Amino acid sequence: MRWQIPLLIVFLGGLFMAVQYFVPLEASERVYEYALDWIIIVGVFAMGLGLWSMFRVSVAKIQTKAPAWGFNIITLAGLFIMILLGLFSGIEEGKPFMSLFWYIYTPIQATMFALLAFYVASAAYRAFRARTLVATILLLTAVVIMLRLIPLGSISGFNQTVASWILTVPNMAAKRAIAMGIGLGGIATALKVILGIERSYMGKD
Amino acid sequence: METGEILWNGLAVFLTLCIFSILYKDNPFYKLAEHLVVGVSAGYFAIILYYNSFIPKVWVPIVQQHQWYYIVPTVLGILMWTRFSRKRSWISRYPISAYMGIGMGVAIPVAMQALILVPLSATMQPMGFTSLALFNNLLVAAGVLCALVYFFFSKEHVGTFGALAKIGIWTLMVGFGAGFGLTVMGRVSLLIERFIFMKDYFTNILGL
Amino acid sequence: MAFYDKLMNLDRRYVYVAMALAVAVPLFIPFQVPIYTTPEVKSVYDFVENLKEGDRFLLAIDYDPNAMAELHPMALTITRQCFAKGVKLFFVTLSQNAPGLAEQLVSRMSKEFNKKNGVDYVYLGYKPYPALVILSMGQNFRISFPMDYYGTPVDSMPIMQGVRNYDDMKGIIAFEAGWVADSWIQNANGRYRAEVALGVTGVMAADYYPYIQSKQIFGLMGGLKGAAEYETLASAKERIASRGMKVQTITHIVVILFIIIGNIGFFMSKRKQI
Amino acid sequence: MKNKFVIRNKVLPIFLLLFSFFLFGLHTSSAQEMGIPVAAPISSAEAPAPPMNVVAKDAPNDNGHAIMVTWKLSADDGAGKNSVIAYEILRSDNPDAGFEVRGLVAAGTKQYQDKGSREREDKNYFPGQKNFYYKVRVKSDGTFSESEVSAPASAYGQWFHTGKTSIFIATVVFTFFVVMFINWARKGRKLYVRPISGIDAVDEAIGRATEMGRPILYILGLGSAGDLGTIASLTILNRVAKKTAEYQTPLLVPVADAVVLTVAQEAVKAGYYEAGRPEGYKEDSVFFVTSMQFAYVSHVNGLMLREKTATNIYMGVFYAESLLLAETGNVAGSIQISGTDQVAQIPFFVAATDYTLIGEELYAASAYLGKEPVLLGAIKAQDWGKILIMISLILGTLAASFHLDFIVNLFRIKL
Repeated sequence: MRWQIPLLIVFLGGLFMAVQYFVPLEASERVYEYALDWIIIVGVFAMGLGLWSMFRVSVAKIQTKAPAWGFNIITLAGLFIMILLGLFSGIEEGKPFMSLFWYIYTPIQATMFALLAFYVASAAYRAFRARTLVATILLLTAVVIMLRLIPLGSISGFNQTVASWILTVPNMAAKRAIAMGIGLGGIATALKVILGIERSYMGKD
Repeated sequence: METGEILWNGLAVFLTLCIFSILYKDNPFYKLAEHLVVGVSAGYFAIILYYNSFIPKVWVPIVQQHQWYYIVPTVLGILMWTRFSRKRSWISRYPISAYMGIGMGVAIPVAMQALILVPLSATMQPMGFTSLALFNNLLVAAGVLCALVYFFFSKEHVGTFGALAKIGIWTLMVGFGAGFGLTVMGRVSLLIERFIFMKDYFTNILGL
Repeated sequence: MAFYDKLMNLDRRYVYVAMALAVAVPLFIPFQVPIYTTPEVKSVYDFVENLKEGDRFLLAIDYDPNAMAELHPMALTITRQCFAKGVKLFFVTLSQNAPGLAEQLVSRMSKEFNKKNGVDYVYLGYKPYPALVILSMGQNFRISFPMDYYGTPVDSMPIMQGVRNYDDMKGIIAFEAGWVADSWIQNANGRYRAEVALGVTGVMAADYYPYIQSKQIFGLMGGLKGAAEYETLASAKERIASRGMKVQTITHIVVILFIIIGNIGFFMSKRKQI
Repeated sequence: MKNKFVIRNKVLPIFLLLFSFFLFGLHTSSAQEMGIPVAAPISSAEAPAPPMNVVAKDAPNDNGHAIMVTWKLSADDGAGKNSVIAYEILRSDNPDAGFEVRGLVAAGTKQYQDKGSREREDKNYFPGQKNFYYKVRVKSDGTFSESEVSAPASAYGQWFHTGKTSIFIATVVFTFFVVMFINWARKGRKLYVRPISGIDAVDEAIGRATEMGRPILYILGLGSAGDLGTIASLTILNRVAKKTAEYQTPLLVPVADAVVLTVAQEAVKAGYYEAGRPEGYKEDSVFFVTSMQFAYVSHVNGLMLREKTATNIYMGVFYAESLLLAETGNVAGSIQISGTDQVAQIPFFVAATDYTLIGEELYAASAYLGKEPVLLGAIKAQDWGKILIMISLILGTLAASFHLDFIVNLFRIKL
């Protein structure tokens, strides 16, 4: 009950979906769409657990007066205001729900993203040291690629050629090899799950 | 801009500055923006999930179209909530195993196609020494081979094998360097966009 | 601590400040940085520069708003260059999100140079099925565009008199953010031997270089850089792309400088240890 | 020049007439959108040669809702008068009753797939013994000519997608390897696994955190529980949890997906059970933050700086946030171990973290740390997979060099 049936479900579900991929019949299409809906629906209900976890953690921080606990009130406020607005005043453009999204979420996410401009620089400064041959290769390629944007008269012409060679030859080779490795590892992992060998996601009891 | 817009955009600018302040060090302004956006985004996501997934996938099919077979996944979904109780939480394995099974099954052939066969067949190009193009094809193929050797786990990297693995890791590093170098431009553009956003706002309200 | 240690362990905030300045200063204080111009952009410029007053030229504004940053500056500069030389311009757009921004471009430029619609230029507007439109224009512009964007029958326009198809154009420059670029090459150039040049986004640029060697396009402008190059060649007065490019150049220099500083420190420290 | 001008003025009225027609939608939809007048030449151009031998067949490898129409290009397409603009595909289930336009394709195109509808009521619902006849109309500047009517065709669904044969064979073979080597490992064969820098680092890092008495931060990334990278990461998390349970080091696992939340809780709980310290497991050590990328990152970054986490482990599916996390971790002075299956993000982890599991190493690590010898069998299988890939790569490249394309085509996928 606690183990066999879930493992059976994983096995059958996995086998079925893997085979379905090779069957173009309409029936198989429809089943595929239906199965994806299962994923979506389980996800929807799981979100309840997510919000609950979030709520509990914040409340706990507030009750225990953990450092900076006051900010958790803001989190909860934001959460509930969005949910209430969303449920009762609609989510069309121009509604407060969307205004909060556009003027609170969007600028913050854009700025977080923009922070990367600084972090790329600091990471390059700290990490790109010619300690070993491998590190030197990493450093030099990065520099060559970055030089594309710096006018150096005739050198630029040459640099362009080198840069585009790097991108189309070694870079291409690296990307493909990594992809293949990931493919093998991923498929092996998926098989382990389907065969019930890999079950840490199911916990213990 | 009319007042409403000024206030809203003012908020946006303020939050932008709050986030940038983390570059100096952690501070109340960053904490404020952070905790605010966590709540708002979670609420936003939940509501979007409700309207774009719950309504069309659960409510409409069952309550309106009476497609009863949608009760199965819905019951599974509800079973997720057995996790609220310590004793019954094992029941949530049923929906989770269904989720996993489907997910893994879908993933296998897709990975085999997109991650292995597509790059593999793309690398099968005519090679040779007569022209640069042919020679580059040769180099790409060789690079892929060596990089794959690097990924060998069950064989010690010594001798010729080790040498190939070394060339492999060099190839990988060239790839990483290139990836890093290419990204700087895009990230800087995002920063430019933020700066212009703030500049425009201040020029606007100061009527410059 | 020793000087080389300082070089190796600068507080990251110095890096941040340097980056912030590298973006802010060039953005708000006007000054030029030299821009290395590539032959493929130069050849576009030369082609346009050699057009004479009264020559007819076709501009395809086929990008949608999210490619504007890269392609709009090119379109602006080239339109200005042509209008200044009294070249007769034919505008067309093959992306359903483009007509609006193309209209802005056309009306703004025509006001700036007070050119007359239907006499000095015509904006033919948008039709779906890009490949088909490009092919049909090879036969006769009127097949896809019996009327212009504003609904005026094209045959009532002086500029259209004696204009049938690509043969009556000196050349075409297509600004592309997607596959339509290929259709211009294969159909306009491949079938009807029209002179075609492309302005494409940065990511696309690499894929289209081969067409220059094979002479299927007479020039290529790639992304912000290509736009900036063109602005420099045309010594344009409004240099949107160059501004962005300027920031990019300087920030990249800053990043590389920090890498160098770090390594100088590193090597000095190694020398000490020996 | 002047001569042309005269023609224009004759043409103008006809033209407006036609245009108003197409405005009022008296013409077939595709022709309307194109603005190609369907009837009456607008210039004295003569009609292009018709397309030859039009063939209609059931479209292969499909769900039985499409028919494939092929034809030989008109003699004036790209050659002859070079006057062809487009081909219009017409269909009828009864040729005498006339045809309806189904599609329009550019000159130079030799085929068209007539896609039907999946709705039974729809007149374009193909299944059943319905016979369909096709003809192709070639269009030029205002003139057109039509092909012969094709032989009847009807649509069927297929049981196997022949274009995916290579995928099928590869999957079966690799599955066989995995099963075989796992049994092989079950038999208790010793198996060498080369040192992977990231793996040993995990144990050290946990020890370090314990000495410093500071928490360990484990990030599963933004992937869903259905992503392979996330699954691999769960196994590693399970092992890390076991260790932290033994050392009684606090563990923080903020997650970005609700389903991942539940499986991560299970994996951590399992770790504490295996360490014999079930009481040490706190459900809230695995907690949900938000599902939206940068909001999630902003919180995790704050967490690192405040909790001064001794060790940050990033394993799983990461996007642009990879560098945001890794750099902030540096500021917080944490030891950082990373691994992702997102090729584009590996460079940033390599640059900004202390140890990085590159691509497949992530999966190897999960098998290795999983410690059950059976899991190691998979590593052996992966290596054999690589050997196969290498052999086929060499074969294929040689074949391509000697223009034996049929060999290369064995690996190609035709969707």
